[in-house]
Amino acid sequence: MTNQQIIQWLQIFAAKIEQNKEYLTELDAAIGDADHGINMDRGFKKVMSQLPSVANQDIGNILKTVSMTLISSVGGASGSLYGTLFLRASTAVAGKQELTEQDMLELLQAGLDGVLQRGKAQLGDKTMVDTLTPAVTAFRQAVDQGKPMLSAMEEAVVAAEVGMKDTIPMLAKKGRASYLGERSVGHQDPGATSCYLILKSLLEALSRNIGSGE
Amino acid sequence: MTNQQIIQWLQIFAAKIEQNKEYLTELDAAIGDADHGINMDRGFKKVMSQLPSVANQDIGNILKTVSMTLISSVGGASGSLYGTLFLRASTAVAGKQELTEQDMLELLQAGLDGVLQRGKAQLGDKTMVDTLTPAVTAFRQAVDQGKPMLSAMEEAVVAAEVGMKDTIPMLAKKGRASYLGERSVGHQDPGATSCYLILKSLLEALSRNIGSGE
Amino acid sequence: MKKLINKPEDFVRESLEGMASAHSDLIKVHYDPAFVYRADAPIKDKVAIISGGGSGHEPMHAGFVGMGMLDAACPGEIFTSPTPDQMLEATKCVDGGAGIIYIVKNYSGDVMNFEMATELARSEGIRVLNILIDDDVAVKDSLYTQGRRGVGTTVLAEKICGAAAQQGYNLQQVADLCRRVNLNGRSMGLALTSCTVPAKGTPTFELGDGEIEMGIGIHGEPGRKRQVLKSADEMTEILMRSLLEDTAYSRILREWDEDKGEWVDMELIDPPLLPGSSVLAFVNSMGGTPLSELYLVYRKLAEICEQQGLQIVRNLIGPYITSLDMFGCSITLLKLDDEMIKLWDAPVKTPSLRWGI
Amino acid sequence: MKKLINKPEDFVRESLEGMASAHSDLIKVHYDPAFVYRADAPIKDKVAIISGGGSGHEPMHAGFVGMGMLDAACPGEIFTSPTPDQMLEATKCVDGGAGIIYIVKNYSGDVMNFEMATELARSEGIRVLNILIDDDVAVKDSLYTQGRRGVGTTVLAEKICGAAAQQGYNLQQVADLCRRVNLNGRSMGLALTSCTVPAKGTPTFELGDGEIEMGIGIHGEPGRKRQVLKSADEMTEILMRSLLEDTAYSRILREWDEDKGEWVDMELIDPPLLPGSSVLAFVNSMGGTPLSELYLVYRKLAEICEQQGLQIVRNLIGPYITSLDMFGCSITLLKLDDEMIKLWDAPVKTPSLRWGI
Ligand SMILES: Nc1ncnc2c1ncn2[C@@H]1O[C@H](COP(=O)(O)OP(=O)(O)O)[C@@H](O)[C@H]1O
Ligand SMILES: Nc1ncnc2c1ncn2[C@@H]1O[C@H](COP(=O)(O)OP(=O)(O)O)[C@@H](O)[C@H]1O
Ligand SMILES: [Mg+2]
Ligand SMILES: [Mg+2]
Ligand SMILES: [Mg+2]
Ligand SMILES: [Mg+2]
Repeated sequence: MTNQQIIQWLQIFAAKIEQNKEYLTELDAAIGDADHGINMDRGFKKVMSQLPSVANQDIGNILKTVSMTLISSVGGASGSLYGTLFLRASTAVAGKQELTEQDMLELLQAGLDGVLQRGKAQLGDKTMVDTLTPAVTAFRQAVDQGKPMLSAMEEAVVAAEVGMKDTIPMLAKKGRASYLGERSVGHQDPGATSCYLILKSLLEALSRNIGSGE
Repeated sequence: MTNQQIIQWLQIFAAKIEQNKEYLTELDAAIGDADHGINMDRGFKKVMSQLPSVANQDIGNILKTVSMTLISSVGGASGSLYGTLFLRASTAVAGKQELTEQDMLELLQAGLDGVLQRGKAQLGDKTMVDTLTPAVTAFRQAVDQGKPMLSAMEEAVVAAEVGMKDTIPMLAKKGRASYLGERSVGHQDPGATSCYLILKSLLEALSRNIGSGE
Repeated sequence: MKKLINKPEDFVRESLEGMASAHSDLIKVHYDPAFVYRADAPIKDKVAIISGGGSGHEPMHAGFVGMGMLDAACPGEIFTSPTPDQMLEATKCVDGGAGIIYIVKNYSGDVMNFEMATELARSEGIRVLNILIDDDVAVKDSLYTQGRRGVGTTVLAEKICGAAAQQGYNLQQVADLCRRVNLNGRSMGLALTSCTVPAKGTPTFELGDGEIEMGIGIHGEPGRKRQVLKSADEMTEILMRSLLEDTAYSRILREWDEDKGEWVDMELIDPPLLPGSSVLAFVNSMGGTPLSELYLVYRKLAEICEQQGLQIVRNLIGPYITSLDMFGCSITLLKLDDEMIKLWDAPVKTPSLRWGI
Repeated sequence: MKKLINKPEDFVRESLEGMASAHSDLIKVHYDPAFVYRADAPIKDKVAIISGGGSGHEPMHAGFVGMGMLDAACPGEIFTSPTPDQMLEATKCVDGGAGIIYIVKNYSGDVMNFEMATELARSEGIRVLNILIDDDVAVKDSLYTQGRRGVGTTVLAEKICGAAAQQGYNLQQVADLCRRVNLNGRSMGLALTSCTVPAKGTPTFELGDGEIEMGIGIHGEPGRKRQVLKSADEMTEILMRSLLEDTAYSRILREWDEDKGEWVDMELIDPPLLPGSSVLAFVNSMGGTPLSELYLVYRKLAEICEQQGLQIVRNLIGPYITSLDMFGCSITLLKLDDEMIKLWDAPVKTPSLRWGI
């Protein structure tokens, strides 16, 4: 995956967030404070305005810029979590202009580890972790089986979608939804949803460039 | 008119006010502060509770008690105006056990004078004065023509009703409705309405006892 | 109606009971008739200041009873002026022998009931003067009508006159000052929603989603006209324009003449608000509008004052003279002189206004 | 949505501009990143107190910046915790060399962002401790969950710790005190209506005419359960029962360990609220509920405290920690010791809390 594809990934995600701003906010209204879509959209609009200045830098630097922008413009739980995710991811691929399957695995794993460390959520707590964890696991298995980036990512996204939907029956233990107790059951977690969208965008960025690739 | 009829008058009026509490309040909501029915009902409920203790006293004393009760329990514009009306009325018939047509005329005139002095409203200002003034004029004319109490009061009530309805197209110059300017036009004045009801009750008290009278 | 109340008819009394229990160091409450008074009243040889009016404007007036402001407040039923017996009892309770000022908002109910109280107190030999507040520029005509209403300037007059009385001004001096505050104060308000009177249970009026009432009083009554809700900046501009375009307003107010021993009509004219003046800017919430929005209004107001050459030297921002739960705001501009500034800054210690002590 | 705003995305900044212009004697505002700080900061050798959180809770926190309370406040977007760069800049701005306390409400967003700020400030050699407030008894379970939210006690902790810092307490002393205030404070709130976030434009949830949300936080999120709106007395009883029945609550909170130079988990347990205790009773409006209704709640609360042998020695009544325009209220009971009382009474001079000076 090239740094231009990384840029495309971020652009696709920013567009998806804009489209789904209200949807994410409604999800958050049900079990949170009705701002997740607004937060993410504010952050990724900012990211879009920052991207041109780093578009030609290495992938580590691009992701670091994303991280810093999110940290200083999103706020809330998602700001620190996505900020940390990109920060760790950027460190994992520091200096690279292109990513192999193994690099991508390290990027994803480092991002997930960052989220876990910052947020202390466990699988089943009804958070973005429930999307991210199965996705990283699926990606790792596919890569271990020698599958190429695109199909590994396809499997990751399938797992992510299952993980996202699995949050519906969960009782929240972390984040604002946890204050609702039993009433959090029956609603899909907004962060798990945006997290699915970010992986889906990654997949789209990869497949869109399949022709122009090597 | 006997002091027992006076008591009945007040009872009939108190009942009418209770029935029309919401109606008067709605009228006040349109051009005032939505409390005229509530105010009058509070006052006349209090009057009802005071009446037994003065039921056998002379009419002057009964009306004085009504006045004091209204003054200390109604508040607002109507509290001081109706309070003053009954105070002046009570002075006009001080010591009497029964009222002649002439006495009734003096009672009504004194009440009206009190309202005019306290409130400084003129005919056409869209207030209770617009009901009371034509009613007193009609009553005076009838009495001057030698008509008996009941028919004089019938004419007064007819004039009162006309006066009340005449407030609808008026532009208010006194009371809260005056703050509305042009927007006060097209609504019937609440105080003019309660004033019509008090005269109507007086008529009912007189006619109800027509058989038992002399 | 969604309110934290018990029975509507007990609302005013129970709210006073809560106040009494919360602020026993500052105030006491008398219940029948109802009035709130300074815990340390009467204060010998001090002019006493009494105000009152319908309830539903909290913290005004009861929340302003205490050192450096009111000696007593007479709360009526919701939006219904109190009765003369309340004022008379309050008057006797706080009379320190130096006379009493009634600060009265110019509504027919308040005016008439306070006039009756003045007559009653006078007949008992207590020197009472009643000064009317009529600062609401929304009401235009004054001849032969009720004239303007008393709104935001009332709060400022209570603070400033309260400080003067505390500092030993005599009865005529406090009366003169109060009249001066009234003549120099101008207010204008708007409503985004109606309010709901507990005893009625439904909103006094209905407003569409994008509508406001412009030029309202403080009793949930409709305003001068209905218009479209625009941005905070535009709404502020409209309010400010009404205040700034208000030229010398002349009206006849009735006051007690001590020498003649009777009511006399006085013609009073507002001095104009000229560039270069120092003002107190008071941005008031009608109850439901939160502080954050008031600061938006203040921001624009300050910009306009700057353009107009008005210098804001003091301000007050918050819910001080409200209409129950109404959303909306009012702006009051009070032209200040040095004496008023000094009195504004003087210590005050009441349940809802406190500084300097 | 009926609000006095311009563009939703400008709301927080414009509100800060209004504050800056209204209270330039007390506070200054830095815009990018956004924080509000004492006009006289930094104060040499004084521990500085910083708080922050999403906007929409006004006057908290920015309204509490000033002498005897906060040195700085970091406002986020509406209901969105601020970002670490805001806190870092505020920290550098008010650092007087004696260390900094972050008072943080226990929401995942606030906690994580303040933790990041702590790490950043520490890496620049500034001694920062962050103390969490988690006083909301509506949230029951604590193991493996986010635990309780920080609500009303936050205001009280800011006042009391602000006074302590002003009086020269050192960093560890202020931290210990803040922890003690948190452990002794308990809150419970209810909503009669939702609130409307400007950027969203519609109410966060819909409530039927006779319904309330019980056990809410301060972000317009639904509460623990929906129930029937009853009388003010009954609603107060339910809130008070939740507070009084709350037994020793144990949780694990993460704090920075200065000696170890890393985050450590501390187990903290609330001391019980026993009869005979002295308390501060804080009745708070969620924004739209007017003062008169708060006094009804206080009235019943005082009655219950009396029955339970709790002595109310201080109180605070008004809109201090709000959810925009939400109707509703919360009750906080803080068990006081003599030191806390002394610090509560100490002079404070901020835009929205002021006494003694
Ligand atoms: N401790 C945590 N660990 C992992 N994810 C979390 C945690 N807390 C919250 N989240 C995620 O953040 C999402 C909410 O983000 P957002 O609404 O932007 O922030 P806030 O809750 O501060 O308003 C939740 O849906 C959840 O997925
Ligand atoms: N100055 C006045 N002279 C005569 N009647 C008046 C005057 N002011 C008000 N009223 C009458 O009082 C009525 C309103 O009474 P009410 O609603 O009980 O008092 P308030 O206006 O104080 O709420 C008006 O409809 C009008 O008829
Ligand atoms: Mg959220
Ligand atoms: Mg009325
Ligand atoms: Mg009224
Ligand atoms: Mg949020």
